[in-house]
Amino acid sequence: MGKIAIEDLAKIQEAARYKIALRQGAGRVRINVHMGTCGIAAGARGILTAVMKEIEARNLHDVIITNSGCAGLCSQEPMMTIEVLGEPAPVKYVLLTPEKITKIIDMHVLKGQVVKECALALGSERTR
Amino acid sequence: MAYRTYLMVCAGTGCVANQSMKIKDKLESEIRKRGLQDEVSVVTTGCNGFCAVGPLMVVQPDGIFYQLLKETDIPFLVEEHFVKGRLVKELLYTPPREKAPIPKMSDIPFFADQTLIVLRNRGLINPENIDEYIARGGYQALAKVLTLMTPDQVIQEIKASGLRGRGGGGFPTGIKWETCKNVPSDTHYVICNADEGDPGAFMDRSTIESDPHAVIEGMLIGAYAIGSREGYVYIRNEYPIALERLQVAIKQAREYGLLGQKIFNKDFDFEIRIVRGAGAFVCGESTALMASIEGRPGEPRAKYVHTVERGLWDKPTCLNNVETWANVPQIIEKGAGWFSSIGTGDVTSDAWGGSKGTKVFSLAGKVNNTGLIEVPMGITLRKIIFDIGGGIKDGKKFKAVQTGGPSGGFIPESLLDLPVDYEELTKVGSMMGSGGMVVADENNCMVDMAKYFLAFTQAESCGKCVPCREGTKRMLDILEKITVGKGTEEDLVLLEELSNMVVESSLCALGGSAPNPVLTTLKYFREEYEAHVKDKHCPGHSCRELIQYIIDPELCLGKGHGCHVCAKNCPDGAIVGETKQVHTIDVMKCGKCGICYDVCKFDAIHIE
Amino acid sequence: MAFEPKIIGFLCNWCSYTGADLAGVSRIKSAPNVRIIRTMCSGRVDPAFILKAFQLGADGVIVMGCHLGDCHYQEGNYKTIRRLPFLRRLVKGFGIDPRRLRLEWVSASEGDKFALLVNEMTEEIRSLGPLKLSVHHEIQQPVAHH
Amino acid sequence: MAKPKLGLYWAASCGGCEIAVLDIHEKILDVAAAFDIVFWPVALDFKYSDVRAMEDKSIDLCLFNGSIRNSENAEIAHMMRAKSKVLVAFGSCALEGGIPGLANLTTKDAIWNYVYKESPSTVTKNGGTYPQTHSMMPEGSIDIPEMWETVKSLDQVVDVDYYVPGCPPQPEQIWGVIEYILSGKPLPAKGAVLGATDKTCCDECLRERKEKKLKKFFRPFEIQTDPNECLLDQGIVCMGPATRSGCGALCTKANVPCRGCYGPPPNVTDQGAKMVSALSSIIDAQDPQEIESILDQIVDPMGTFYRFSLAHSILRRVEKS
Amino acid sequence: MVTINIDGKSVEVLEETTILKAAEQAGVWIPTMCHSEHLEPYGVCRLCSVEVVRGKRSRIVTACNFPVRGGMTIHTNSKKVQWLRQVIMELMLSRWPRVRVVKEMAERLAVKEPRFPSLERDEAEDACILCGMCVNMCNDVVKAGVLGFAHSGIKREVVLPFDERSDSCIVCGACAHVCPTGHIKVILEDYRGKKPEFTLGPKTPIYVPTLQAVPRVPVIDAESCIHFETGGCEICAKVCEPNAIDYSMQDEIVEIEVGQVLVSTGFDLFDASAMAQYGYGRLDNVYSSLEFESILNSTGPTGGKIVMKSGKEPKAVGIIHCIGSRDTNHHAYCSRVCCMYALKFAHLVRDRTDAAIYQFYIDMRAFGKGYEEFYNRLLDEGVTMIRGKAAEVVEGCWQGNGEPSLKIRCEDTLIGKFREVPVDMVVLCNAIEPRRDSDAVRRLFSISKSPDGFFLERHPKLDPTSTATEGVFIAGCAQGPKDIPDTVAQAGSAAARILSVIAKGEVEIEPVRAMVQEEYCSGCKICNNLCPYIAIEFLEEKKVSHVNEALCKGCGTCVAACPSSAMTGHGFTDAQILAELDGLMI
Repeated sequence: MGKIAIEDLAKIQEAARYKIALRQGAGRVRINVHMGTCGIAAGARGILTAVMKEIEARNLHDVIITNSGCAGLCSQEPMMTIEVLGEPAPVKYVLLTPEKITKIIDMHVLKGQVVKECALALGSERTR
Repeated sequence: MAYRTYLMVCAGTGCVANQSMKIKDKLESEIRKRGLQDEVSVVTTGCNGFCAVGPLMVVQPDGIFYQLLKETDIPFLVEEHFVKGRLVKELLYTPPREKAPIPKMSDIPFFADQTLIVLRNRGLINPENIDEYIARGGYQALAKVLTLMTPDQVIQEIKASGLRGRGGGGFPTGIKWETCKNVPSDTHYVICNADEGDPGAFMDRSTIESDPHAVIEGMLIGAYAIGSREGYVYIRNEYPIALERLQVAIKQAREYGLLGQKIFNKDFDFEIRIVRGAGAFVCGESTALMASIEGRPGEPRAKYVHTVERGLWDKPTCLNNVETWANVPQIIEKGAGWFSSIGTGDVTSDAWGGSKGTKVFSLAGKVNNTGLIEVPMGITLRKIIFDIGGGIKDGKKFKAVQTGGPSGGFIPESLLDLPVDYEELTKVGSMMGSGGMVVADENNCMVDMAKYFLAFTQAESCGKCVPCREGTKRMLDILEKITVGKGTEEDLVLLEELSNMVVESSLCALGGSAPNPVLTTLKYFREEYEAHVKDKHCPGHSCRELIQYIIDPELCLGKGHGCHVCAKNCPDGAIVGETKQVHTIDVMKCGKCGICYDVCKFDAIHIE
Repeated sequence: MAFEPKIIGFLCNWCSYTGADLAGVSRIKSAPNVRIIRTMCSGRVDPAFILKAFQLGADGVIVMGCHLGDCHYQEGNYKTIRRLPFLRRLVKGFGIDPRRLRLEWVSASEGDKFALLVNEMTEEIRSLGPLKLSVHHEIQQPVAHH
Repeated sequence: MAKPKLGLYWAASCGGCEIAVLDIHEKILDVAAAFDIVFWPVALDFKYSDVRAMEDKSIDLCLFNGSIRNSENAEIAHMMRAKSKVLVAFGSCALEGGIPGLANLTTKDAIWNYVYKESPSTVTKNGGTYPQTHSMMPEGSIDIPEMWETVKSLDQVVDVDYYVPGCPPQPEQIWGVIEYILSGKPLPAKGAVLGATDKTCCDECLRERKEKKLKKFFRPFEIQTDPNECLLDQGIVCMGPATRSGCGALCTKANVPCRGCYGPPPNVTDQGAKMVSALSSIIDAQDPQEIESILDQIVDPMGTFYRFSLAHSILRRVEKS
Repeated sequence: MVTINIDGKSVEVLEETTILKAAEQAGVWIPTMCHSEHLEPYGVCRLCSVEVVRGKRSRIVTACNFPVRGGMTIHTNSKKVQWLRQVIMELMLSRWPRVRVVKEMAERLAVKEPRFPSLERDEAEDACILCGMCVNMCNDVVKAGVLGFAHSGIKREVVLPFDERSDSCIVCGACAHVCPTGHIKVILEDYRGKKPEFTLGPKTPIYVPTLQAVPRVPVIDAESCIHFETGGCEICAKVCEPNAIDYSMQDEIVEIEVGQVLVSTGFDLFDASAMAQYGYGRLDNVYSSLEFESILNSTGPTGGKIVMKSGKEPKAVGIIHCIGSRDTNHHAYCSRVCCMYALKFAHLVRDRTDAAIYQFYIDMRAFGKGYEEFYNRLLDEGVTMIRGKAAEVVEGCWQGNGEPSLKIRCEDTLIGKFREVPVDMVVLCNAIEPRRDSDAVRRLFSISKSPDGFFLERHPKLDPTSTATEGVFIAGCAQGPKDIPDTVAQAGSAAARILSVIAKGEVEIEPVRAMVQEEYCSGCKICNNLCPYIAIEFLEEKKVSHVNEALCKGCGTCVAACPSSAMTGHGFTDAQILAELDGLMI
């Protein structure tokens, strides 16, 4: 990139914003794919890549994708939890397939409606 | 491609020295092994400040803080955290005297209590990538200045902010810029003093390593305000990583047209040249620094004509410290009001009336969390040492803290609640100085500490003027006598007299401040001097001639059953006794090397 | 009667001619055979004059000038000292005995030397005998082309 | 009225002058047109008897080239003088003896002895024989001209009206003379030299003359000469300064020193003596030995300075005792 | 201008002047140890620290370089200032106890003994006290840039580059001059046997030659002036109010066209060191006649007092005649003037000192008017005349007062004995000899020289002032040794001869001259450099040579040399000479 003008500053900022935002831990939606050993075996890795592709396609900057350990429900693997800022409780989605992911991202992440048929439950385990 | 996780590996000099680069490579190879290279990106950042626990890494966006990493931990860490998403407890930070680790970086007290202005980008951006600096709002201040503000407005803003020199003098930056601008001349120079000669001070190094562009943008704004077209960064040759990052930053800035001709297509040209310091502490002083840039030997000259009027090559020159320049972009972007809201005092009427903004300190010595901290002015010493610093190491008792590097003074426990700002520190005989902060505990001998710092300034004296050249040497000789037990009462009087003479009549600040450690230790720890002189006894147990190693019979026999380990290791063969019997140290032969003290597992050996 | 050689003498005005005059003034006896032509300087003597003299029947020619360094015109005799040996080669080339041509330095004060030279030259030419050249019989003068 | 009669004759000559006449190329036709050539033995078959039969002064112009070397040359010289109104000594041999004149350096006996006896290429039966002026042959008696002891120039034998110097005279100069005569303008004073100027060869030479101070003489093949600098300045003996100009300094333009073939300039009687005088005054030496050693560098002074004008010099020939 | 208050006295000074200067003006003494008025203030000894009060702030500053500003009160002797000076003095005294400057200043500041020892104690009396004045002088004023500091802190020392003798040192001695302790010494040449002027001469490169110089203005000796060496210094220009010093002046060569020249180039004195036996240039107090003249001269180096090199008056003076004259090894001729000036010397020595005078002569040639009477007067005045050429001058101790005096050995031919005359001073009467460059001058004016080397006059008796070359005249010792009366007479006659020609208005030239017939000349240039009088020039446009009638003397050499006989000589043409030949041969 040669000599830049003042306007270019904003462009660069925009391009790198997503990367920096993440680094600061700022994000509206948090998608946590459960990848215990069994989760991975059940295809959690595929789910994670699918989720990332969807996010990238829609050029969303405020969605944090993380993974975590096994959620305990081996039968319902692969599972992921979506927490949205301001919503009362995180929603757990189960028996996921790459196709379901697109629908969940559209409905829940973008429009804020929980996709009932895929959801297992609201809230999360209580920890002492 | 959008990553989901960023591993911010600290690449400050401290961590790099602890092989953080090897850890980065290991991380990358492990991630590639598991095919996560498209999801997890490894980024090297500047120094995070918490050098005590380096090499360290912060996992974003989770904000998890891993510390004291070793190459061997990496495979397990990648497997656990990035594949399985579980934290690795052993690698988390556990504050001293506590059990539970604190995973989140923001919760760790060391970081929590700090207010980052100069170091806001540390650990968040890759210093060698200008786009990341711009992404964090970089060069917006410059754009604002070049489009909306006239040079005078910029100066008024800085004056209003109450920013004062972070090099140690604390001269109001706004006034300095204004005087320099008003001196009629065809050329004005702008210099960034990155010499940082103080031993134990590494604030400037970290600032440049973490966020070089902040310094560059600061200089650009300053140059625009003063009307200078040429800038110099005088950086120590002993900072290779900082030098290299600065060169990369300047190259990238020049590629983006932020340096050179017609910046932002405005009628403003500015060029920065790097001059490498040859390792003389005296070259930190402004006139000596300028002499060094001009190719002459680094010797200061009388500053009766200020360097803002006649500095480099006799042209008006504005010299500021790295930290001062790094503050400027934030002040312009967030406004003088925001900046003056932090810190103490009131600068509206008197520019010297307050200490505004934050100060970066390099916390070192006998404190648990040694590292680089940026705290708001007015914070108390106690909060720095005990909250941020994590208290005294090994639970020892606090004795004193030395601020301002070798030119600063020692502050005793009684003044721990002293708010840290220019006036307060000077009042008690010390000074803000560059920001070096060395904590001493009960085992430190004040006389020895004073001698250490005086020895440094004496060795670094350029030798030009009589008081500093001869005076410091005579003071050192006297301290030498005292630490070997030959000191007399008159020596103390003489020491004080010489110190005052050197402070009063030395040509430059080096001589003017070299006696501070001696004067403050004499003032606050007179009793230790008396002990050395009268009782020939060193309270801090560190003056070799005055200490004595003694074996405690109960412990030696009771616990150690005469294990004879100390005798075996004693180089002078001064320890008498067979196994299973009590051992004693022959005072005459004992060379006071302290090896027996170290090897004795049962703490049977004490120092009197 | 005995062969009376006809000798032509070229004398320079400042030294040798004055010397000859001195010889005369001091009444020094010398042979009458040398017929004198005065030139301002020995440098003025053109080799053609000398050849002409032989053609007209001279049995010997002597050129006298100032000693080197004494020349009234500073360097006149330096030219003569170079012309005469050159001419001597032509004279030898034409088959004429080189002893018939002499170059001597006579200063204004050397009247006796002049007389000595005249006698010496006359005897020497007398011993050589008359100079017979075929050109003598060619009566015609070569027509000067102009 | 009848065309003027023109006669050409070549005595002791190499024939170069005759060829030079032809060298005026097509203008020879004008000559043929203008003149009635009555006697040109080298080109057309004329007989002596034809000329003897003419009245005296009937030939208007006679170009006589070649020096007088034997009795026949003299006889024809006298004949042409009688028969022609204007007798021109044409070319260096007629004018001053030329190259044949160099025979005056030696004697007739020495020449014959070498030619008919000692020269390696001569096959002699009974010790070699000299040619006889009169010899009896079975067919009858043969008379050949008698060779003279001394070579003479034309004007040393007969009275000459005009002279045209040069070996050979340059074609332009020849045509200039003929054109002048044809133009009918009044002829210049008797004895005048035509086809040449009063200046010396230096006047026409394009080389630049600087300071003349010589410590050493060279022969042309010994050094690499500078094309723009006077050859004499470079130490090569060039007869240019003592030679009449008219040839356009042909030789120095071809990097060869002038040999003096156009004869001495107007006021000079003896070309050799003059050249010796000139050369010796530019020798840069004062010590007699040094002068001798410099003069030794000129190998053959007689041949160099009298190459063409020996027969016409003051002393004309070498006396062999 | 600014008014300030120093120790209660109020003083008005220019702004920006230093406190030190202002104090001087106010008559207040401030100690300095590293200050020199030639140099920029260096401010390293800090002894000149004074207390400056401005408004409510008082601070300690060094007086030597602190610029004065309005409303300042300065205390040069407050308790604090005195204490500071004493402690600094103790520091210096402990390190350099024996250095005179330090001891004196310590006394003045009432500092007896330092209360502490110094590990860097230097007992030497000429120790270097690191005041830096030599370094600044060498770099800033002289600009030779030789001296510098090495190492820092306590090990700081003044060094030469690579501790070797540096070529750029121009031995100007400025550093030695400014060094307060004499640590720097300039190694001088051995002056033994050298003339007094060398030792008594001007001390600085800029000096007034003599009081009688016309114009009486100082002149700069470019060889020894620092400015011409390094472009630095210029102190003389700084102090010269009318700033009349212009370093860019150069010698100019002016060409004047003249008709006639009077060559009166004078003589050289015979160098007596060639006659080693007289010890000139080897022994002290052996002077040549000219040197003794400069000693006698009231504006000379000794101001007319006859003193030996040591400055004392001689007790006995020996004057030796004919040094180099009447001597087959050197000059056979008699220099004519020595006898009389020797007598004059004797008379003046008798007049000014009470020294015994001995004259060693061969013949007393008092030939001039009143000369013999002067000689007799001298005899009456008690000058000892010894007839005999002095053989040798040797060193010898006579009066026993430690002064090494001289002995003249000679043979007194009148009494037929050898004598050794002890003297303190010897004056040699050197021969007058032709100037060393007389050959070059001679060739310039094309005049010849006589065997003794002086210029040859046209005729020794009839025409001694003109030369063989027209328009060139000679006068004075250039033509031969002679004294002032004779020289004046000869000069007058030469001038008269010149004026006569000028009066006539035209120059008579030789009737016999050469001339070029341009129609025959082809520009072969053979004649061009033949003419010793450079009368033949070459006309470039016509490409022919041309003779300048005024210069041609008519020798005819070029006529003979002209290969085309284009050059003819009036009066001696070829035709005339050939005709003479014809006539002779009938």
